[in-house]
Amino acid sequence: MAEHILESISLFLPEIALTVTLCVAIIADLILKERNQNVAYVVIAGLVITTIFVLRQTGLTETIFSDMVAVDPFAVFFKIVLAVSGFFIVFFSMKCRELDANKKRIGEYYMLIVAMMLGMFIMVGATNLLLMYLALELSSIASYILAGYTKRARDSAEASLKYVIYGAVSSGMLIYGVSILYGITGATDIYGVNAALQTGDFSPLALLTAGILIIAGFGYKVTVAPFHFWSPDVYEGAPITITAFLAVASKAAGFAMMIRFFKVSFIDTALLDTAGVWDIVEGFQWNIILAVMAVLTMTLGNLVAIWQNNIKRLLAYSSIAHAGYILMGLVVLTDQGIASMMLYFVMYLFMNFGAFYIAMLISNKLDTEDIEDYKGLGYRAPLVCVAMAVFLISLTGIPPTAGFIAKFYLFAAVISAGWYGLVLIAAINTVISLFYYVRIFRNMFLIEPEGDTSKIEFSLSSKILVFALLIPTIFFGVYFRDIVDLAQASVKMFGL
Amino acid sequence: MTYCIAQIPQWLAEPGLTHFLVISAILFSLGLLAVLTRRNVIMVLMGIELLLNSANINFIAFARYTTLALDAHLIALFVIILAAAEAAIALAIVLNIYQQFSTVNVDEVSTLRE
Amino acid sequence: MTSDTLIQFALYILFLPLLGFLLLIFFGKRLPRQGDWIATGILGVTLLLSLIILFVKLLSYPAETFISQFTWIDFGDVPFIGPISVELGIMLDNLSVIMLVVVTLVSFLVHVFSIGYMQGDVRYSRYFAYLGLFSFSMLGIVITHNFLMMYIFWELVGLSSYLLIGHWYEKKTASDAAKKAFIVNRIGDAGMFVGIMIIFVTFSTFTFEKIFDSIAVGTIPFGSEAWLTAAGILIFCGAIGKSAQFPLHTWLPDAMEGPTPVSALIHAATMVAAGVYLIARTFTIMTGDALMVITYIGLITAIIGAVIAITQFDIKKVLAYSTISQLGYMVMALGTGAFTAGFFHLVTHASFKAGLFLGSGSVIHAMHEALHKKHDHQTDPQDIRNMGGLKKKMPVTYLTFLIFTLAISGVPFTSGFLSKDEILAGTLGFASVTGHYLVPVLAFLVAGLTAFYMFRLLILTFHGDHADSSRENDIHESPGVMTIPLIIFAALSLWFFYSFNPFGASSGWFYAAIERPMSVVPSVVQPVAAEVFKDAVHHAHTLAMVLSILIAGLGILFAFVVYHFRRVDADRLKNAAGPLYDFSYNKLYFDEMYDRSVVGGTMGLSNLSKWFDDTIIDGIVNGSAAITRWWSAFTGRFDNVVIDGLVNFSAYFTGFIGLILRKFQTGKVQTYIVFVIFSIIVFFFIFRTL
Amino acid sequence: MELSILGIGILTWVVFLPVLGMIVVLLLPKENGLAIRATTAAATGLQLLLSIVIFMRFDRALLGINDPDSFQFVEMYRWISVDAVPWVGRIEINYFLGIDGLSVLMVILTALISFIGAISSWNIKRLEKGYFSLYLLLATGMMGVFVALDFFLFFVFWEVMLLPMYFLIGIWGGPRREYAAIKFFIYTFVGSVLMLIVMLALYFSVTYVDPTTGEKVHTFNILMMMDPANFEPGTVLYGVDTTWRYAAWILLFIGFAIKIPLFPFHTWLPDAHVEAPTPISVILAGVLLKMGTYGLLRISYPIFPDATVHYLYPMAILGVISIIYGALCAMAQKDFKKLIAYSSISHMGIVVLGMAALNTQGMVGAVLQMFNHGTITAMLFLIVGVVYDRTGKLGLYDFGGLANQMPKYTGVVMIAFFAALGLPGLSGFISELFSFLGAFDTFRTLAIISVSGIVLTAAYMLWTLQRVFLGALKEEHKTLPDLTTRELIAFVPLAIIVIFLGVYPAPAIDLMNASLSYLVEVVRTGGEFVIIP
Repeated sequence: MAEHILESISLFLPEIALTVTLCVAIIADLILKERNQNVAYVVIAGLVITTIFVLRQTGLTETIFSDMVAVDPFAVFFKIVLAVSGFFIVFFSMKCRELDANKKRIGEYYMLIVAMMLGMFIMVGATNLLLMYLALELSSIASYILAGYTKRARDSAEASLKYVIYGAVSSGMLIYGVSILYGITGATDIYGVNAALQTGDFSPLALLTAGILIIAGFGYKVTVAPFHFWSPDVYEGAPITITAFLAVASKAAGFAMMIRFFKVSFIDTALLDTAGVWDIVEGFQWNIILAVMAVLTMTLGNLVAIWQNNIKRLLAYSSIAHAGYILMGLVVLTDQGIASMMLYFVMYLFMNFGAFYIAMLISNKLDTEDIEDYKGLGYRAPLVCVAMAVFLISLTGIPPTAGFIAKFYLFAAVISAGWYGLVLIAAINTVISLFYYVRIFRNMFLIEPEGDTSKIEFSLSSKILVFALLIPTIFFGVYFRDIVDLAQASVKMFGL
Repeated sequence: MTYCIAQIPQWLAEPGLTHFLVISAILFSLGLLAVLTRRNVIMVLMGIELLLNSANINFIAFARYTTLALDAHLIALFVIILAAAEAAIALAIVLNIYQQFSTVNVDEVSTLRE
Repeated sequence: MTSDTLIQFALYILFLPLLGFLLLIFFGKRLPRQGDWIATGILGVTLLLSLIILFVKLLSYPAETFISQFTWIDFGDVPFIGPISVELGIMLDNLSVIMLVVVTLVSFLVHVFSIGYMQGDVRYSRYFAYLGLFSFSMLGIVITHNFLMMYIFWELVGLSSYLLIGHWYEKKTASDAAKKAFIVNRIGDAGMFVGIMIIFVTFSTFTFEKIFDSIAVGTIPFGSEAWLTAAGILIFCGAIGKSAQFPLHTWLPDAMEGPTPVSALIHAATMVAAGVYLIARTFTIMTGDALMVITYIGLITAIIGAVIAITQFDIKKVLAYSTISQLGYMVMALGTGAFTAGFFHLVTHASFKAGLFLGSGSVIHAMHEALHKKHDHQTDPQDIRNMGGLKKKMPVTYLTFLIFTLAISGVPFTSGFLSKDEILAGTLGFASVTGHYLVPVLAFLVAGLTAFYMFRLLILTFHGDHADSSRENDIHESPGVMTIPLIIFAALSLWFFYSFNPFGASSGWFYAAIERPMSVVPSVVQPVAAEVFKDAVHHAHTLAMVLSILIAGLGILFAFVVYHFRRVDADRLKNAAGPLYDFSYNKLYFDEMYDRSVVGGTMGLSNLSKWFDDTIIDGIVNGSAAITRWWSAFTGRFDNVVIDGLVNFSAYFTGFIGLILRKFQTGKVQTYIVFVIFSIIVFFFIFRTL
Repeated sequence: MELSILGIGILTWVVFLPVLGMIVVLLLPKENGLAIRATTAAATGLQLLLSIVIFMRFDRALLGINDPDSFQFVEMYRWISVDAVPWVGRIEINYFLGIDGLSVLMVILTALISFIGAISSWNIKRLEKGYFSLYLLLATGMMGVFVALDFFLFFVFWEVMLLPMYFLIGIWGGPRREYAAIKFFIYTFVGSVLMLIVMLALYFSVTYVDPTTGEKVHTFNILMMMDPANFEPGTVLYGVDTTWRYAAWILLFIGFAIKIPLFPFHTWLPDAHVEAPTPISVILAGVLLKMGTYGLLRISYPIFPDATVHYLYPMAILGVISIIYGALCAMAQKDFKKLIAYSSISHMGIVVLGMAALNTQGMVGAVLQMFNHGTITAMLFLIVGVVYDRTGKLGLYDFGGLANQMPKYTGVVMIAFFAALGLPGLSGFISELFSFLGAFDTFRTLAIISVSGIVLTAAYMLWTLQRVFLGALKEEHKTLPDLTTRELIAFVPLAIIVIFLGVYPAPAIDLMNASLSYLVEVVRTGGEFVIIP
């Protein structure tokens, strides 16, 4: 037993490193006091170490702590995505003027980010319902506070209140659903759940209730309609860095957990072969529910985004729409779908962070988040605006950008599974999304600046960060072989 | 010793799993009701506690009436702890709201919308 | 002289005018005398070459046809169809060599005349360049050996006609007339194009010879004689347009807006005769039914032209309607089967009608000069009511004009008599064989009318007293470059060039050279056989001659009675005719009718299309302004967003849904949770049944 | 046929020369407008030179279409190859370029029009650096479409030109440029999304066995998609005349029809043209519209011969409607540029009609018409640009009598206008002739109806000529200068081509005759072809 635990700990090093980082950050915050900006460097160092530990886990397919957590390529892939987004968020935060108002408490801010990362790291690996719930709560609780962390206190406070109420209710539903699932299967680890479900010896009604409640709980985390309502308000109210983090990392972790949960527990492993489509367990057509949700999500996200004037809110709705696209990958019940979802997250990370980062830079300089104020910016800040245009083009899914490749593989997966109607809806939605993305770069380039026409200069580090996001966005649009390979190889989960 | 005040009905004499599940369902519904109808944030938070505890009842009931091990008890404990943590955070946020809005009425905290 | 030399000469004839065109268009203004001598010289050379060809061909190779061709486009062996290639080439037979002389002769003389007439014009060199282009195109029509080249040059003469009619394009009437000429011709050409399509699809070639041979062995379009007839009629459509036949004749009178020598060359002698030439060329494949259509179209045209010409006062308009009428005559002649007569009339008509136009040009020139001297810009120099008494002032013009008028009226000892007489005999013969007696009756009537209105014109212009004695002294005879062509044309309008017998052309060289070609169409749809027809004509010949002299005499007499001796008051005649006069004076209201129906209809359709495009098609996508405005009142912000580029209806629609969906985002967290629970319940009930 | 420079194939050079130019332009200082212009002209000029080399070296006898061995100047590199994944087999995307008789003329056209556009862009005054770099990117995208033989690559190039076009219209356009730009963008984007779906469906239906490794490979290779044997049984597009194949054809067709643009998908074109700056109108009409018809011939026809044959008649009907409707709309316009735009719709209708005929004459006519329309309409838009540059006006009634004032200009106008109305001796005639001849072979009634289009075209062209160039000169136009040398440089090559191909079209026809005949054979044997009287 002890040996097993020791062995488990050795495979739990990334999470431990994060925990240590968390502790060091708290201490550093206390020690540094006035210069607590430097906590950020502590966090970066911690993230570096974490990443190294994550990279050392590549190729492993293990389970640790008595089937509580899986260490498999799937988890590693998502951990890398999370770690990279963690880096970016910390860098963003160091640039973000919005956070300056609470300079004295900035140490806490970084600390909470690490806590959130920890929760998400566990989410992507958890194979036990309880651990899933705990991890979800850990990341949620940290994000409740982070959402309220900004100088514009009123909006921020409101955001965090809504978030906490909504989040708590959702987690209540989740745990209630889990309790029922536990009741009918008698297991808390998802493999046990799966084994019990395959016997078919339970009330379908109970399974349906549990399933829908669990979907509601997960749906909240990954912001898919109709469980997304919190997100626009929170995204708008939260500091832009946190919005970006929620829109990318939190969503990725949520999806990872969701994929693992559904793929492990709700499919009929007896009929699972390498040839393609999985069979789902009898009594609960969860993929149809997800399909309906995917359609609702992308349509709603895009249609409402058209009406937004606040860039943060617009990007929030846009990220809801993207969640809808991504969800399609799970609906089709193939490994290819999962792979394309994973690929999507990589691309999405760069392009969405890019858009958020530039929105932040502009907000830093002009103190505005209104799209109408972007008029003529292309002439005042050409480099940044061209980069923004590329990110938006990528978000629309036009080649040769990463966004196109992401969408391409996703659509390919959906088509190869024969969901033509779904892909047609997604295609139409892509066209709709063009309206609001175009509106941004139309304002930037097609309208000449009025009033102040002076050039806006950005610091070198800001530019470097822009390029760090821009280059992958274009590069993955032209050369994507390795990343596709990686995603396809990382579909492998423990136990399957 | 025949203090037989009244005959306890059969369904009450030996409470079974169903009773607990029904209780928990009622509790869950009440929790939701509180969350949806109360205007005071504190009351809403109490509703949330009800939600979480209804789940706890389920867990314990399942543990009691089936042959399952102690897993459910542990889950219940964790949920209680989490509920406490969540409540702490939530109350801090409510305090913040009160400072900003001078009210704890959720309806009035709705400047972010559409 | 070998056939190769002849072909070579023919090629020189064809391309020299093109060379002239290119020289003048690029360097015209920089050349001495703006290059008129180049153009005229080139045409002189071509005339010479044509004459050589004519003599050599008729004397040495009277029965042969020379063809020279090359492959222009080769599609190779086309799948499912077989080999297709397009050859271009030229063909010299008696028909084309005679036509060559006609074209180059008239063109040369018109060039000479123009040197005088166009002197001092703003676009003098351009004018000569276009004349060169025209000559090139017209010669192309004449010597082509295939339908494609025929069509190509057919359109090119249309172009040069367009350019020359619109020579004085500053005047709106001129540019209108040019446009009208081109478009009306295009309508006919479209028909011809369809005819050529039928031919090409059937035979995979454009070459006359191959097509005729194929039909002769029984290959007909889509295996149906009706299609062959249709092809014939459709090709004839080209002639309808170009030769100003009813119902497409309306462009020709308007085309008189061009310089008068141009009218003489293009709109009297050559281009308009191309239609007749086309019928002659394709006569072999015309079925009986097609020829019947041609006959009647020609007849109607002849009558319309004659009737309108009676009442016109513009000297050129009278001549224009006369041209229409005479062209109808030729077409009718070909339709009845009087092939040689029809073509003969083309040739004779070319000289006397060109002469008439040049004569009128001489008159207009004189009038113009006189008016110019008096700074009178109100009086119309072309209105014959402003003329009169020019006989004394312009003797050469008058005499030649008289000869032309006699010729066109069909008075013996003129070329016109020879050809017209043959045509009338042909119609009589045709009627006796087929029973269509309306044709000769009306043909004779037209002959009478022609004599009448031509002498009316002559008398009003040259006889009597001048309308305004104050300018009489300013009117002078035109210079030599203008009168010499007139004299040459007048000489050519006499009988002896065509036949030494002034009362019958059939013994002359022309009849020997041009013989009606054999019909190759299947026997069931063949027209009246040549021998039967010839017999009938022979019987009717004397009758025709007598009648024609009689009728022409009557017409002339009546004209003299009314206009010269004024025994009958013209105004009383006019009143007696009442509405008939108005009808004729207003050109039978063709223009008005077409303006209302065809032009108006097309413009209406065009505006409807535009409306449809802007409102419906774009509207489906764009949302009409009304709805937009209504919405902007409703939502206030909408207009903003509309202007922001969301005008698309689809966008508007999606935007509208988005607007509704947006309302769900109330900002109240409890409402959100209600939605969540509601959705859960909906999911539950939907999926419970699944 | 192989040809390479510095070890890189000539087609790659042709495609990516403008991108090289773009990089240079981006590195040049913003103030140095002349160098930027010169770089652009040099890049497109070199492109034109290389395309002339291609024209010289092109083997007229090779067939191409679906035979990989007879494509010329082929370059094929593995671009993306994802190794065997159990559930899909190997995945392959190639960098596969090559030309055959169908595309060679388009390559030449694209190079020519790009060059002419670059010359006529000389007087762009604002933000030259941005303009010329976008312009060069656009040039690469266009050229890429015509040489790509891999569907994925084709799609990427297809999309690459979208954004530059959007910005070029949107930033340098007329007063309603935003509206026009977004309309163009959205229409085209709808089309390309539909194309994407079909592309993916094709991809999953088509496999071939790699001769070297023996494994099944999913590929985007267009040539592989043309072989019915490569369709996996049971996949969505497997079989002949299935509903899914028809559906796929229709989606593709809509995508291409938007680009052509065919009635009723055409309304973006007039707006885009009216607002676009002159060189961009030239590019738009000269090259972009051809991408639609080219796509149909390159992709829809040989990959879906059954569906193509099935839908020939509706396609021809749309073509005829476009011809007549476009002409009627043109006639009602009061704006010079809009008129030309509608005339483009009408002329592209002829291309569609010729293509629908599915015989060699019709196809040759159609492809030649694509080329000719490219040159003629480019001239027409340049013509509009000349007066717009000088007066800033576009109304047809704002002018009059320019013929006397600007003789050289009027000469060019005459050539262009008469070529547009199909006057024999100019190139437009030949292509219209063969398009109609081909169409008549297959659809008699439709062909006869469509001939009325030539009358309408003559009517509106001459009416325009009259309104703008004939009549009395307006007082304010008495000082208008005639064409400058730079403008002549743009006009003269086009005019020469228009006249040369009108007089002697054989060089152009020889280029494509073999390939198109073969295409006809491929399609006709793939579907059940009937002649409709």
